[in-house]
Order: sequence, then C-alpha cells, then structure tokens
Amino acid sequence: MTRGPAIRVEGSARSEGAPLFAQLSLTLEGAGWTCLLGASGVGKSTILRLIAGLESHVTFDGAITAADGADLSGRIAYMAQSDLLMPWASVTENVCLGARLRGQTPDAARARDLIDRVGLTAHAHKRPGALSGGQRQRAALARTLMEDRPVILLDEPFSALDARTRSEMQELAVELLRGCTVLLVTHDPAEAARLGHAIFILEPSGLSEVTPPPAPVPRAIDDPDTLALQGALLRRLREGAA
Amino acid sequence: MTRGPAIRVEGSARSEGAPLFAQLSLTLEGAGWTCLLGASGVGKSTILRLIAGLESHVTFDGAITAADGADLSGRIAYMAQSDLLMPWASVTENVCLGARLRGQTPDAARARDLIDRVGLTAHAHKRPGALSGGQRQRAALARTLMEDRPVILLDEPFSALDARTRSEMQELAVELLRGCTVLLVTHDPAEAARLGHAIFILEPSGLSEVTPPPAPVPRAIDDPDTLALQGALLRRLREGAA
Amino acid sequence: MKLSHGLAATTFLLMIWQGIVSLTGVASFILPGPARVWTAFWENRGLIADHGLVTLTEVVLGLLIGGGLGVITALTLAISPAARVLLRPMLVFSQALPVFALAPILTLWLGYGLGSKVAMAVLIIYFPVTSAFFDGLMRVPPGYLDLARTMGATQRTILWRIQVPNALPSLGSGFKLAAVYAPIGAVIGEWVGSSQGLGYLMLLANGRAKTDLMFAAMLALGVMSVLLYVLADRVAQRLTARAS
Amino acid sequence: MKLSHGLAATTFLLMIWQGIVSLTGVASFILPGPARVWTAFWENRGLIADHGLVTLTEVVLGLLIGGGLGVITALTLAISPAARVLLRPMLVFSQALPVFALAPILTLWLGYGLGSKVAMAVLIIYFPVTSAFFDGLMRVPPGYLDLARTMGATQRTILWRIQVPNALPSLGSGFKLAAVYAPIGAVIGEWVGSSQGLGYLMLLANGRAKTDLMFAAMLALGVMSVLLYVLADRVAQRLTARAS
Amino acid sequence: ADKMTLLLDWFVNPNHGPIIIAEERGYFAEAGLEVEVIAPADPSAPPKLVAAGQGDLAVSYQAQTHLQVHEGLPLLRVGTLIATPLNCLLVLADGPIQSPADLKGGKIGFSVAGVEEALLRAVLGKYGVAFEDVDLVNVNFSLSPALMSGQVDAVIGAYRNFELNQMEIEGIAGNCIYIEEEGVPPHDELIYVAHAETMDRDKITRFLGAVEKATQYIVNHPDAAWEIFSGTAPELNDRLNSMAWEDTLPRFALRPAALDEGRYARFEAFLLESGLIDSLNPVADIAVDVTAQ
Ligand SMILES: Nc1ncnc2c1ncn2[C@@H]1O[C@H](COP(=O)(O)OP(=O)(O)OP(=O)(O)O)[C@@H](O)[C@H]1O
Ligand SMILES: Nc1ncnc2c1ncn2[C@@H]1O[C@H](COP(=O)(O)OP(=O)(O)OP(=O)(O)O)[C@@H](O)[C@H]1O
Ligand SMILES: [Mg+2]
Ligand SMILES: [Mg+2]
Repeated sequence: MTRGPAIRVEGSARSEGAPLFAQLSLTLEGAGWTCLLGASGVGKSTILRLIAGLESHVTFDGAITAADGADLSGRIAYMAQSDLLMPWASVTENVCLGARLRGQTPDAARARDLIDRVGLTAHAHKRPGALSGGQRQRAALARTLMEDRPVILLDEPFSALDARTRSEMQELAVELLRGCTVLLVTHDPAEAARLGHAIFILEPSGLSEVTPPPAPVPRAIDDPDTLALQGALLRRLREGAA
Repeated sequence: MTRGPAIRVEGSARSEGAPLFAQLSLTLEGAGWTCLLGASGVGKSTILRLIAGLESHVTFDGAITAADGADLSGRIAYMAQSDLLMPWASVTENVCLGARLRGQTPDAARARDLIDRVGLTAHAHKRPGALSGGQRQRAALARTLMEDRPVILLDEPFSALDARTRSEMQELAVELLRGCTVLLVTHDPAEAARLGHAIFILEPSGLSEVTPPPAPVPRAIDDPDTLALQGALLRRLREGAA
Repeated sequence: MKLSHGLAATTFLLMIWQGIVSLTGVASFILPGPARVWTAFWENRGLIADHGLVTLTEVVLGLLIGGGLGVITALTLAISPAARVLLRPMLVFSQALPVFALAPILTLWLGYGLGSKVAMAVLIIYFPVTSAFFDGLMRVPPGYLDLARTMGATQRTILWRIQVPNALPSLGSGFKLAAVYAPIGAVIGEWVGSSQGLGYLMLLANGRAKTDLMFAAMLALGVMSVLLYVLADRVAQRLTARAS
Repeated sequence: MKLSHGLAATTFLLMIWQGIVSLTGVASFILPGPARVWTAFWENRGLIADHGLVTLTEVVLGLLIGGGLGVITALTLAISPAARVLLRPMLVFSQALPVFALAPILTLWLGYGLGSKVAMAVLIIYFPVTSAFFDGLMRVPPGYLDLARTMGATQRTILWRIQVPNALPSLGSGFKLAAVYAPIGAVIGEWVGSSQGLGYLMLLANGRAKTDLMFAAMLALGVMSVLLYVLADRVAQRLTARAS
Repeated sequence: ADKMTLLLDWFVNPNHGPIIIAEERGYFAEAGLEVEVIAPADPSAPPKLVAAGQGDLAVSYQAQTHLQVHEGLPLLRVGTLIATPLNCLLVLADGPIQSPADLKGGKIGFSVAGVEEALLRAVLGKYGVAFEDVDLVNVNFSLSPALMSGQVDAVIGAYRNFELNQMEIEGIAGNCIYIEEEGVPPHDELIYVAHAETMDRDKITRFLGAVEKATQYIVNHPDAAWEIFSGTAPELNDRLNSMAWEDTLPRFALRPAALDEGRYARFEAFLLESGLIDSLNPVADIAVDVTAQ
C-alpha cells in the first residue's frame, strides 16, 4: 500500500450566513492517526465531509491540499457517522460494495476475512435490518477497511460498541491502516489518547492541539501516560468553551 | 409523578431456533436506574423491546411483570438505539410527537424548556436532516423526557455525545427522571458506574450483577468509588466471555 | 422545467414528428406533418380555445374530485383491513370497465352535462392516486410504528402524524400520474355525450376525416397535459422535500 | 390475498351490484343484474374463453414489453439529464394522445394482428411503469450517493448497485398499476381494429344490444385484471421485502 | 311550451338537417315544443337511454332497432329521418375490387354496428362469395383511412354521403356499392325511436309535424337551409359538410311520421334469414304510426 500523504486543511466555514468555525489550520500527519474531538454540533463531521470532497451545508473558504500535491479524490475512504449500510444487501454484499461500485470483482477472501475479524461471520448473510446497532457499525467498519485507500476518514466509528469489542476494533483498524493517513472523529478521550499521533480539539473559535505521549499506537489502555492524557483531555473537554 | 414500579423480567429468548440468551432473571429496581451492559449483539436492545411490548425477532419464553401487578403498556417511554426522528418534522414537532400521537395538545412551554435544556434552542426549527449526529440524539432524548412516563427504557441514549455534553445530559436525565424506573443500556462503564443503582452485565450464558457504590446518582465522575467501579466493570467487560 | 428545456423538448418533438412523416411517407390523412397541423391550429384557434377551456374545466374538477376521493380511499384502506379486503378488488375491477359500458349508466344518473364528464375523469384519476398514496401509507419504517405504539398512539393519530407525512412523496407521484391521465379522462368523458370540449372536437374532426384539425386539437390537449404535469411535478417535489 | 378474502370481496361486489340494480331499478339493458350476467356468462363460456385467451395473450405480451420498455426508459432518464429534458415531455405528451388518433397510424405500421393491440397495451402500461420506477430511482437517500462517490463509483454502478435496488418497491407499485391498465389497454387496442378478443366481443354484444353478454365479457375482463393485480401485488411485496 | 329531450345518434351533422332547421326556424316553438337536443359520441347509447326513460326521443338506426326490440328494449320507431340506407360497401374506384365478387379472400373493414354480418352475407351471397371467404376486421373509428391506405379491400358501414366525399377531398376516388341494390331489403337509415309504453303521442306528433315542415323548407330552399344549418356552429361550416348536405337532401324523409309496414316486415324477415334473430316480431312491436287514430 502507498503511504498516506499529509493533508492540510486551512480555512473557515460559514453556514447560512453565520460562521460555523473560524479560520483554522489542521494538518493531518502523513501515515498517522489524527484524532479530532469537540462538542456536539461544532462541525467535526462537516470537516470530514469537506475533506472527502462531499457537498455540505457550509461554504468553506480555504483550501484542502495533500502534501504530495496530487488530488485527493479517489484516495479517500469515508465512514460516515450513520452507518449507510444498504438495506437490501447482506453484510457480505455491503462489505464488497466499494469494489462493485468501481466495477471490480470484489476480493471475496479478503471480505470474508474482514467480516471474520469484525466478528460478523455468523451474521454475514444477514441484511442490516437484522443486525444489532454495534453489528451494523462493525459492518460499516469492515466496508471501510475493505477500501484499501491511503486516506481514511472515520466519523465516530466505534461509538456503538462495547468496551471490549471497541478495543478489538481499534486494534484491528490500527493494524490494517498502517501507513494510511487517518482522521478519526471521536467523543471518547480514551480512544483519542490511545490512537492519536496527533490530537485536536475543535471549538467554534478554532482548533487547539493536545500533544499525545510518544508511545506507538495503539497505546496500552492502562499505560500511565495514556491515562494521564485521557484525564487531561477529559478535563479540557469538560471545561470546554464554557 | 407516580413512582415507577419495580419490574421483573424472567425467561429465555430464542432467535431462529438458536438460543439468544439463556434463562435470566432481571429485576429493575422501582424508581431507580438499572444499567445493562454487555457485548455487542448479546441481546440488550432485544430485552428493551420485550419490556416495551414490541414485536421482536425472538420468541421469549417467560414473563415480564411490574411489581404493582398492573399492565406495563401505556406506562413506558422508549428511546431506541436509532433516533427514530420523523424526517418531515422540526425538532420541536418531534419533541411534541408523543402528545400529538395521543391526541393531546402538547405542553409547548415544557417542550421549549426541554429543547433548551438539551441545548437545541438554536436548532428547534430544523428538520433532523439538518442536525449533527449528537444533536439528533439529544432531540430524541428530549422527546423521551417529554413523555412523562413512570418507566423509561433508554438504549444507548448518550453514545453520540461528547464527554461534556454527555455528562450534562446524564445529569439532566437523572434530574427529570427522579422517581422513574429507568433501564439504561450502555457501552460506557463510566456511565454505568455513574448512573446505576443496579448494574447488570448480559452474556449469552446469563446475567451477572455488579454492585455499585451506595453514593446517590449521578455520582461524581472523579469519586474514587466510582472510578474503582468503572475500572472493575471495564476489566469484567474486557475479559468477557472469552 | 426551465423555458429553454421546454424549447429544446418542443424542437426535438417536432423534429421526430417531421422525421416520421418524411421518412415513412405516411399519408396526411393518417398523420399530417407539423406544418399542416400548425395551420389547422392557427385557423381554428378560436374554436380550439373555446373547446379547450371546457376540457380544462373538466380536468381541473376531475383532478380535485378524483384526487380527493383517491386520498380518502387510500386513507380508508390504510385504516381498515376489512376495506382492504373488500374494496381493493372493486377498485381494480372498476378500472377494467370500458367506458362505453359505463357511459349509459353515468348519463342515466348524471345527465349529459358537465357531471358525467367529470365523473369519467374522476374514475380515471382516482386509481393512480389511491394506489400510489396507499402504497406510501403502508410503507412506513417499522421503527416509527414501534415508537408510536409505545407513545400510546391511536390508529388515527398514527395515520395522521406518521403514515400521511411519510406517504406524501408517493402521493406526489400519484398526482403526477393523475395529471397526465386527467385530460385523457375528460376527453373520454366527452365521448359520453357532449357538444363541447376538445374530445368532442377531436371525435368530430375524426368522424369527418379532418385529420389536421384532430391533430391540432390533440396538440392542445398534449400541451395541457404537459403543463399539468409540470405543475404536479413541482407539487410532488415540494411534498418530497417536506418529507425528508 | 387469501381465498377467503377473495370470496368475501366477490360476495361484497355482488351484493353492491345487486343492490344498485334493485335500489335504482335501473333497466336490465343498461345494467343487468348479477344473475342475468352469470347466465349469459355460462351460456357463452366457450366464446368468452376463446376471446379471453386472445386478450390474455395481448395483455401478457403488453406487460412484458411495456414493462421492459418502461424499465429501460426510466433507467435512461435516470442516467441522462438530456433525456430527462427531451424525453419526459414526450412521454407525457404520448399519454395525452387519445388512442383513436393513433390507431390508424399503429394499424398502418403494425397491421390488424396481435401487433397493434400489444402496442396499445404497451403504450398504456409504459407510462406508469416508467414514472413510478423513475421516481424511485431519483429518490435515493443522499448519504448513499455520497458514500458511493467517495468509493469511486461510476454513474453506471451507482445506478445498478444503489438506485435500482432502492427503486424496486416503486417499480412494484408501477407494475401494480400496469397490471390494472394492461387489460384495458388491450381492449382499447381491440376496439381499434380486430376481430377477436374480449374488447371485440363487447363491441359486438353492444352492437347487437346484448347487454348481458357485454357485461359477461366485462366480468371476464375484470376478473383478469384482479388476478393480474394480485400477481403484481405479490411481486411488489417481494420487491419491497428485498429492498428493506 | 312542452319540454322534450331528443338524443341524436352522434354529433350534429347534415343528417340532422331537419331537426336543426326546425329548431332554427322556430317550427318547434310553433308546435308548442321546447326541444333539448343532445349529441352523444356513442350511437348505441341513445336508444338505451330512451328505453330507460331518459329522454323522449332518440335518433337511431332501423337495423339496430329490430335487434334491440328482440333483446327486450321497450322501443318503437315513431318517425323516419333518413328514408334510404346510407350504409354502403365502399371500395377504391381504381382499385382491384370492381364488384363484390372480387372480395373473395379479401379483407373488409367495419365499425361494429351489429348487423354488418347480415348485410355482407346478402351482398356477397348475390355474387356467390361465401361470408366465410372474407376476413372481417373491426376498424372502428377509421373506416376511410383504412380503405385509403390499402389496409383493407373494402369497408362496410361507410356512409355514402360522408365517407365518399371525404375520400374525394383527400383526392382518392371511392366507389360506393349500394347495398339495397345488391340484395339487402330497402330500409330507413335513421329513425326516431321512443319508449314503447310511456311515449307521449301528442308531443311526438307535433314534433314530427315540425320536422316535416323543416324538411319541406330544406327541399324548397336548399341553399338558404344550408346557410342556417352551417351558421349554428363554426365547426359545421366546412367543405365536407356542404358536400354532404347536397348528397343528403334527397334522402330526408318527406313524410317523417309515415310508416311503411311492409318495409319493416321485410327487414325483420331478412334479419331472421341471416340468423341475427331467431323469431319474427310483428311490425306493431317495432314501429308505429303515431298519427294513426
Ligand atoms: N430482525 C432480526 N432478525 C434476526 N436477528 C436479529 C434481528 N434483530 C437483531 N437480531 C440479532 O439478535 C441479536 C441481538 O440483537 P440486539 O439488537 O438485541 O443486540 P444488542 O445487545 O442491542 O447489541 P448492540 O450493543 O450491538 O446494540 C444480534 O445477534 C442480532 O444480530
Ligand atoms: N444540512 C444541514 N443544514 C443546516 N445545518 C446543518 C446541516 N447539517 C449540519 N448542520 C449544522 O452544522 C453544525 C455542524 O454539524 P456537524 O455534523 O459537523 O457537527 P459535529 O461536530 O459532527 O457534531 P456531532 O458530534 O453531534 O456529530 C451543527 O450545528 C448542525 O446543526
Ligand atoms: Mg458528527
Ligand atoms: Mg442494541
């Protein structure tokens, strides 16, 4: 796999006349995990959509560029906050959707393997309607991991998972996305502390960075440095803009 | 408000021939918060649906009874895992949906107040499609709180919220649901430790109880007892059935 | 639809039409060319306008009544399983009855005035509206119904607060179909007996082999249909926007 | 629909029919009662079966071809904005053309055989199928399209993998409408030129003042419509189940 | 004035000359009648409606009336509008069909009227062509286009005063084979029918008196009558109608109330012979002279 490029997001966004967030400058480390935290409704998902090149309700005044100078389109896999599973397709078919949409033959073995690793082998034939919330999220995760793109945008990909499954999925993602530039939106400070090579907190006034410990990701959950960072993040978030 | 009754769930569930969970006996403390944790797909949402008297994919072999002997139907407010906001209705209209569905005139002042307390005043006129994930969840929460029922079933009601908003919403729920029998399904051990008068972990083999500290809910997040319980829960969950 | 689109479509249509006439060399008493029809249209513009107005009245009344009845029927079907069992086959059956069999019955009851023509338009519009709206009413995401049930909803409030808003886009589709069928319905209604309306003019022209006048009247009818359709499409788009 | 439902509906229909006849005292040469029609039906069962078979053939062919063309047209419209601008008004226009105007053209090209009747059925079926399917194709949740775009989908694959499955329930609705219109389409085709089929039989019975035979033929047509509708409803339910 | 409802057989056309002239020249009013004229599109409906009590008179066809009486419709012919057949077997003048004998194995178009089989059996029979040797196709709305475009070899049910002129206008010469010259008993094309039991003889008598006057006027002043007729509606004033007017003039019944019983008896017998009916009705059940005391 090609190494994910660093990505620079610079600009401000206005929605219906009012500013959503002020001028910010966010750099996603090449081939690393950047975590984005922030209050609900502050614009995290919007930034993801902007990077993914999707239409959104804001007018973005600025530029989003990859460090290698090439266009970003076609190099991004995007996992939205809602799972966006196709209700008429089985888990397997959903996981293979990307290849099908590109007119390629999906790598069935790889799909099977991913479904197995997200723990859905027993449910592979089911439609999304017959899955639990967490199972749906894992199916969407498997679909995103199947994409094999250098830049990965994850919008709260683990929010519906129990602690154990969540850490397993985190580890799986880190393993499979090695070398990718990953932007992870999360509400869980522990998750950010565990996974982030860089951590940003988005506020209406702008972006602030919190430096994570140098240990490689995924960091041990009970590592004192990680715990300390988690506590610090939690405090930052709790105090917030209030 | 009438005090919520204690509720007893006793029985086992089979889905498509295979057992989903074995014989279990779950007692929801009257007028208290019971937290239900468990791996993704273990059947937590299914139990909620069973208590709510909704159709589900399982055949439940057992009984669900209120301690006061009366029928549960009409006494329950249910917040599902997906927000189920009506896409054609504004936030305000969604919050007032229950009254409208019962053919009553909604209490507009109360609705305004609730919308304010979940922080959506600026978004009250918007359709769900124009809300962020967390905003949608808060709208659904406000709708549930608007219901004024003695028994409340909450299926991961805070999963899409950032740490700060989450604790605010937890406090709001505890305040407004005082006297209600609440069953909260959650994946967040910290949440369970903070809110549970009783805490259960569901596993395919059955139910196990973890005793929370006696401090009144919502417990302080940094209370050592709470933290200890959180750690213990996390460990229990991580080890799990594996 | 923008004006430029309308122009493009019209040009395209005329080209195809002229193309068919030129290529197949079809006799003008079977299919007159655009120029001929236009001449007939222009020479008879007063006549066509007068008769067109009559048909338009029937169409509008038919759309209102037929649409209204369709909505009511769909709601009834949605509420009552018994109605579904009993009424639906009748609905389908009613569509299979050819006009000339019904014409004497209708005129017997409604006379030769506007009534029987509107009734015929209604009969034709009724079914697509009912069918589309009913399908929409029954296609509610089950989660919404679960929620409503726990909230203590009655069947009536579920209908009004959930099923109906959810079915509005489908109703829009139904009205789009109806807008297209309404003019033909009115024309068929005019067969029942009239001395006014585009249907009358067409039959008269046809009976007298004035093919160019017949096509001119048809042109007027077609334009009416397209305009109604565009209108219905706008409404449908608004309904769809409202519902999502 | 279950058998018992069918029986209930039939009984209800017969009751209403008999009720109208008894209450309004309408003359039997305008609306004969059920018993009379049944007698005519039974006495002419061979005739009705023969002609019915002809109509059924036309209907089935019409449904297949019209449905197929409708599906193709809807797909074309969904792919191409130019087609939307140019083709849609023509589609609408085509529905506004009274059959008898087209009849001479159709028979000139297709002769008096099966062809022109199938063409007529096709013309009538075509629009509801196209319209319903196209609406379904265009009503995709925008999130799906966003996802598809980031996945590098082409317009073609979006169409096949997302729009089409998403539109299947709408296609089902369209086919339900088509099933109801197909028999009437074939009958109109038969009016235009034929010496076989239920439409012809009805015209003949009408010409010979045999109202009871005409209604018997109509009964056969109605039953055919209901059966086709039930079939289409099954298919639609399956399509809807597939898509959710 | 007494109100009266008259249902025409089809839209107003020169065949209805006497009715329109009677109205326009005030003969109805003179007879103390206020006649509401209704023009339907389906010729089979008016007799049914009159039989059902909706309307006092209908313009219908003699041939169909025989059949309708057999099917139990309480109808009686009370007057005659067009006293000769209009129906003809129409072929192309310079086409291959020069005589009915050439139709063997050919295709004949018709617009369902119910009696075409009887008419064709008679005409073809005279030339030794079996009815089974021709192909009958219902072409409903487009008799002359079907013929002109060569899709059929002949059409039956075409009117000598219209279809022939239509073809002339299109520049194609037609040849009308007059059925009453080829074995079909002479009969009335258009007649007035009324309800057999509930009809008001007095009103009908006055009505027939008025149309009789109108017919006189038309025959005496054909051009003035045309001006009046064509002035009633803009769509009537055209070349085809003016040609048809001339051709129809000699065919209007000069004595609308008069009944030739033999004509009706012969046609009834003709229908029985052709198998369209299976018994003979007495003329009194089919037609009546309302002026007879
Ligand atoms: N409609 C259905 N048909 C068949 N199986 C279903 C259906 N709905 C849920 N299931 C299965 O039932 C099991 C329990 O589902 P449930 O939604 O109760 O899980 P959960 O504990 O709430 O999980 P999560 O934490 O992921 O929400 C899951 O394995 C799921 O796949
Ligand atoms: N389609 C839309 N039209 C108008 N406003 C919108 C629309 N979508 C989102 N918004 C608003 O834009 C803001 C940012 O939304 P966004 O989804 O980016 O938030 P977020 O940071 O992802 O929040 P969350 O953590 O709750 O998901 C919110 O206030 C939201 O209400
Ligand atoms: Mg978001
Ligand atoms: Mg769940």
